[in-house]
Amino acid sequence: MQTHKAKRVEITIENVMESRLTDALRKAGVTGYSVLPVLGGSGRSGAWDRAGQVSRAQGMVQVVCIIKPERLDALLDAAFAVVERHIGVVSIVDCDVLRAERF
Amino acid sequence: MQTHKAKRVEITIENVMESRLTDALRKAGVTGYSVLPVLGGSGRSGAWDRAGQVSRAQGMVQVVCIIKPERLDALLDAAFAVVERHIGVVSIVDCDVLRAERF
Amino acid sequence: MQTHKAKRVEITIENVMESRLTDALRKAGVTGYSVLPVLGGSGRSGAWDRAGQVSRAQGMVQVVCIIKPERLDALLDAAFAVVERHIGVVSIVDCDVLRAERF
Amino acid sequence: MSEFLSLAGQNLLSPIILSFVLGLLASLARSDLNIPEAVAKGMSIYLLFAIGFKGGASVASYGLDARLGFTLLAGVVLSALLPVIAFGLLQVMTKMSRLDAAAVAAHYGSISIVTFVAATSVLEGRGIPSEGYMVAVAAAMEAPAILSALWLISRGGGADSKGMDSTLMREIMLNGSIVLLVGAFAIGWITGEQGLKEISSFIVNPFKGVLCLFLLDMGLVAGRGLRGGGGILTRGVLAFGVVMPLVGSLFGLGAGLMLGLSSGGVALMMVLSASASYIAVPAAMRVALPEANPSLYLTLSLGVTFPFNLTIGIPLYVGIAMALTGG
Amino acid sequence: MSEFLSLAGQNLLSPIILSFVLGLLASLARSDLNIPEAVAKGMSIYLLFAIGFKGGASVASYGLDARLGFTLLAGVVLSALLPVIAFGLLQVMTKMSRLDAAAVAAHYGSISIVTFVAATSVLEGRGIPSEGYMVAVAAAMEAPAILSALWLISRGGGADSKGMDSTLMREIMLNGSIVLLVGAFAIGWITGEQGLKEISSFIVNPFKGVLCLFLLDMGLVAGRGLRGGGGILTRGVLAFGVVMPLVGSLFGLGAGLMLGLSSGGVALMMVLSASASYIAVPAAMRVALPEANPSLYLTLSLGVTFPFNLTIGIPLYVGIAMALTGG
Amino acid sequence: MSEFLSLAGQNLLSPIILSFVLGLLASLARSDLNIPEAVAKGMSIYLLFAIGFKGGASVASYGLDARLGFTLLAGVVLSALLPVIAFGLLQVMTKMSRLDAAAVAAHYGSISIVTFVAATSVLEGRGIPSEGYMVAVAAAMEAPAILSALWLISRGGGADSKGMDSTLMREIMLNGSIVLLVGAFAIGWITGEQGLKEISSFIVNPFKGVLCLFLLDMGLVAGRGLRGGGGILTRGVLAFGVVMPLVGSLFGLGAGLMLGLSSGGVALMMVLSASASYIAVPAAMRVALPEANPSLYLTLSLGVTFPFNLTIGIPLYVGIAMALTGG
Ligand SMILES: Nc1ncnc2c1ncn2[C@@H]1O[C@H](COP(=O)(O)O)[C@@H](O)[C@H]1O
Ligand SMILES: Nc1ncnc2c1ncn2[C@@H]1O[C@H](COP(=O)(O)O)[C@@H](O)[C@H]1O
Ligand SMILES: Nc1ncnc2c1ncn2[C@@H]1O[C@H](COP(=O)(O)O)[C@@H](O)[C@H]1O
Ligand code: NA
Ligand code: NA
Ligand code: NA
Repeated sequence: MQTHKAKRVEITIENVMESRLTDALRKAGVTGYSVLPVLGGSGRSGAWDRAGQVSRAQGMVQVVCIIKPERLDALLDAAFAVVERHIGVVSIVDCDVLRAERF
Repeated sequence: MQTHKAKRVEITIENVMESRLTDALRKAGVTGYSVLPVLGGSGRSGAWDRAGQVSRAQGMVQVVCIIKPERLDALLDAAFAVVERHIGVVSIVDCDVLRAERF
Repeated sequence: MQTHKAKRVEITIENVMESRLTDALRKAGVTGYSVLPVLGGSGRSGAWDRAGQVSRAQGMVQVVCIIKPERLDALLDAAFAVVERHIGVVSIVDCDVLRAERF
Repeated sequence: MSEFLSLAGQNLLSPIILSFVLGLLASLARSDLNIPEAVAKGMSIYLLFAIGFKGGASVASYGLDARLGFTLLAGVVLSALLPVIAFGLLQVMTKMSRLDAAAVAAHYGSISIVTFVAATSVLEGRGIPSEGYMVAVAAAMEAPAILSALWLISRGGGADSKGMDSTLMREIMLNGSIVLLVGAFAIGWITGEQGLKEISSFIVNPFKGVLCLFLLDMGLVAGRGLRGGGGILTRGVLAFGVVMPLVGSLFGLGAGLMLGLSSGGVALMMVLSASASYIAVPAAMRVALPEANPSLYLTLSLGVTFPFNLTIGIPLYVGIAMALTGG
Repeated sequence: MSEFLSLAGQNLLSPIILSFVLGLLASLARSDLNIPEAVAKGMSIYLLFAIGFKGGASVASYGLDARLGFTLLAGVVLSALLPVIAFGLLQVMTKMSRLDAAAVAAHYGSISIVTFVAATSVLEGRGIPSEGYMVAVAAAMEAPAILSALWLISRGGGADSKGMDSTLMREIMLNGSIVLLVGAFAIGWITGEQGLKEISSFIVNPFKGVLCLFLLDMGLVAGRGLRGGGGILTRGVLAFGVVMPLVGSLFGLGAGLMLGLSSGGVALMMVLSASASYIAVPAAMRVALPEANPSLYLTLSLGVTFPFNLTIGIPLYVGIAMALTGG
Repeated sequence: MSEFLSLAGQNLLSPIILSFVLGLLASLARSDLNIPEAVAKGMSIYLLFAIGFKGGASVASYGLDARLGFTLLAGVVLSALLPVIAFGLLQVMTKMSRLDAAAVAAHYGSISIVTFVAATSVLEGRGIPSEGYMVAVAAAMEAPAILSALWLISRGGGADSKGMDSTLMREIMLNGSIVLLVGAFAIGWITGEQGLKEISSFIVNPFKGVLCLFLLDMGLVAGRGLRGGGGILTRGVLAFGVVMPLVGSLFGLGAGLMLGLSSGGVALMMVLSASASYIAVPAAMRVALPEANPSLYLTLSLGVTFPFNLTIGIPLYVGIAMALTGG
């Protein structure tokens, strides 16, 4: 089956920043993304888990974007501007996709 | 630690198609997969989020299959037949796995 | 944008083993991880889904760790010791990360 | 007329409608107020169980009307017929593609159980009795519309439709809300007054309050739909969303009168015919007609017809039914 | 006998049992009806809190029986003893491996709190009083069976078992349902009649209705288990799932009579001994005996013994307890 | 004094407080007891809806006090003023950075609606009436404190703060709990006594029971916070968490007396001023002051001040209000 090279970017970020991130992505020309829930985790700012939340102040989500390789830099610039001062993680993986016209 | 080459295929697809996809995968000889929830996203057919659902008509899930490289084509054919006319995204990543006998 | 090589390890494991795994990871010097929910799946031990759970005995989660390549072996040893006798899947992907000082 | 106006006014200022309006305004103003999916689903399970059970218990108390069979049949026929009429109207009133028109039409043949529940609650508030088996009629009306719409498409050259397969058929006939409604109806029927007494402080007393919170959520969802899909509503499409329930209600009225139902029963038959599905049918359409535009049918059904029925439709249908049956 | 039959019939046609049957049928027919995990968990928290609180409040009202200590002790002994008997029966009646047999045995020493709750509700419906502290006995019987089963395995060469470590021990002793049950019992005891009055329209009135919806979910889950794991049920295994609760109930009967409990208390002691865990024990088994087959013990406990106790067991145990205590 | 002690004792032994204590103990003992996020959110929606509705209905019954406007204004002023005082106290009592101090200060100007709800329930239990519009005052006090804290930071050189943008402003003013509280208040006001009657078996009767389960969850969360963030609590920080609510309550007392509120109204004004936010403000702080340490303000607000107010604060404030108003 015909596949095409692409990049898969996964950004783990606080709930409260989600809409700010996706707005920035959209402005940077990202045409698609999915948001996955995160139940808990641990990092430099300590451990947390969703069961411990009364407020939505602490939860995180994972935003996944699959994009054409040539758009990676624009995306990373946009993402970095949002996550810069916040906790969170950005990782990039090489992938192949079906139906490249969608990206 | 001994690792083995494999492929990690992630298929983001509508809720209503989940069982059709996993049935097709099983028929294509895929021995294992996991299903992850998706909270929301955006694509050519617009933006959506789970909080906006009264019906299960719009939600999506992500089906993840780790398989031996030689089985990739059979899997993609099966997956493509299901997603073809539907919204959704298929991506493939090279990975290494422990315990190769499981795949 | 400046990126750095890293490894992304995803461990799908039973709920009941989650804290045992993350304890082991922390002892192995892993400084960060995220936990994602899994809704269902299928493998050698049959199919399951979250809707079918009265008890938490069967559910699974996916623990994701992004680490420096040189720490991979320590992580895999630790993870393997926990998952060894349990059902579950471990996969490793090469990735690039922003803000390498965090890993 | 003045009676209708007073009923309409009273209806508009009930906690139920105001909760819906609150949700609508909150989401139009882009507040982050939202009800977790699991809680909304839990409330809908509660409402289906309660309304089904009460219907069954009422049949157990008042005995089975010989009309039940005919009423069920009338429901099935209406559900199959109304999509054809909706399809015709859509082709006249809008520029929708045949595919989109068929998908929308399916929704209007089927029913919205929350609209039905809200109508029951209005009837109860006014002390108007109705046939307990109307909930069974509601269940019977969920599915036929889907088959009817798929037939409309296949008639015009099946290339568009993935058609109906046995898996989809089972999914439609055994979808959760049908099974729960019919099952609870059966339980209510079997256990009767005694059963109702045992659990009435769960399914009767707090019912209206739960309905308020559920409608708050419906308002939130409808508002989000309008915000996202509002652009899709051309004047013709919008007009359809208001005209079709009125047309449907007339068919319901005709059926109800011919069957000789009580005033309440006629009103409910009108409500069922006037209401549009937003659960079972959208899901079926995603499988069977994946190329049809979901924001079209969801926005119409949830964002236009549902609020119309809730605010203006229900008091209107009840008023007409009362007037024509002398109830 | 005829009294038992009437009681059994009445029980079978109660909303509670019928809700369970509805869930069972829906999932056997592969309907997509399902109750969100969070809602099911919410209902189980409600039930545990309510039953614990009411037990405590009743102890506050009627005073503490000198028998409490002995009854708790009897519960612990039964919980530790029954796995040994179950293990023996399994080796005679089935071809299970020692490992699987031990894992299954652990479930039958421990208890199912929903079975207990359903029994309480039957007793209440018939106006039969019981000792309020029986909920504390239920809590005490959750854990010992696990230790007993692990001992059975380690005796036969510990290679199979990961054994018990302190983390697992804490997880078992402080598992959520034990803590909530005992905690609510304590709150009910401390706040007594006054506390109960304050919150009775939450924990007393709607109780039975919530139980219906919860059992609907149990039916759905049991049905899914049978669909997936039904193949595992050989004739011997199936027979064990019915015989073991009867055997257990006899031990409970003996203990209850020796302790001189009330008729209701004896019946509950029988129910506790007859019921099999499906929450605490499966989780512990996944950690301690990961190689044991979970679909074996879950299918048996949830798909066979639970429905058996719910439908036939409870009226039988109540009938016997009444007959033998002259209650 | 002895009256206060008896009130305090009575309060400490109520099901509400004991449920909180149960949650706290369970999580300190690392039990896995937990209430699903969706269920907790559902309960908080229920509580906000109910308390808002009842407040509005009470305004509809007893008429609008001319004082409403002034009381709202006083609430806004207190919310803006208290962070400045808290900031000063923090700089004297602790070694916190200016950034952390401002973030903490914002929490203490804003309010905790659960503390308010618990206080209402104590007042009701003792038959002390209060102004229905106090829930509107609660809503008005949520946001100003945030602006005040951001001003404190920007004054000291804005580099630390991302400041306030229009998105954040909208998020704060239209956050779900404000919208729901105010909306339900409006619905209660519009539908009045009749509306309340229709849904009182949902929002009045089970209210206290739901509050128990909600506080159980708050106890679990507070306990987890203390386990994780307890190390952060130096003696000075801990002292602030107890002193600040007392200071706040005095300002509330002054305002309440000046406004001439009823005894119950004065007590609620004290409670609002004494309580610290744990929902709206933490979320705003994560956006506006991302470098401030969240475990500091969450641990203080939820782990120290909330339990303090719940157990000691509320009876104290009620006692003082009663004494000084001769209520
Ligand atoms: N190395 C990592 N791998 C995966 N997730 C991480 C990693 N580091 C941090 N995270 C996630 O990001 C959150 C915040 O991390 P931090 O900014 O380091 O406190 C953590 O709670 C995790 O959920
Ligand atoms: N480039 C992408 N990266 C990640 N997820 C995507 C992407 N494009 C689409 N999706 C997901 O697939 C759904 C449907 O996409 P579409 O078919 O483009 O409307 C979206 O709502 C997203 O959840
Ligand atoms: N090849 C695979 N790809 C993705 N997930 C898998 C795979 N195999 C197993 N899993 C997940 O791991 C669980 C247990 O697998 P198993 O140990 O094979 O029964 C399954 O239910 C899936 O959720
Ligand atoms: Na209709
Ligand atoms: Na037992
Ligand atoms: Na305050």
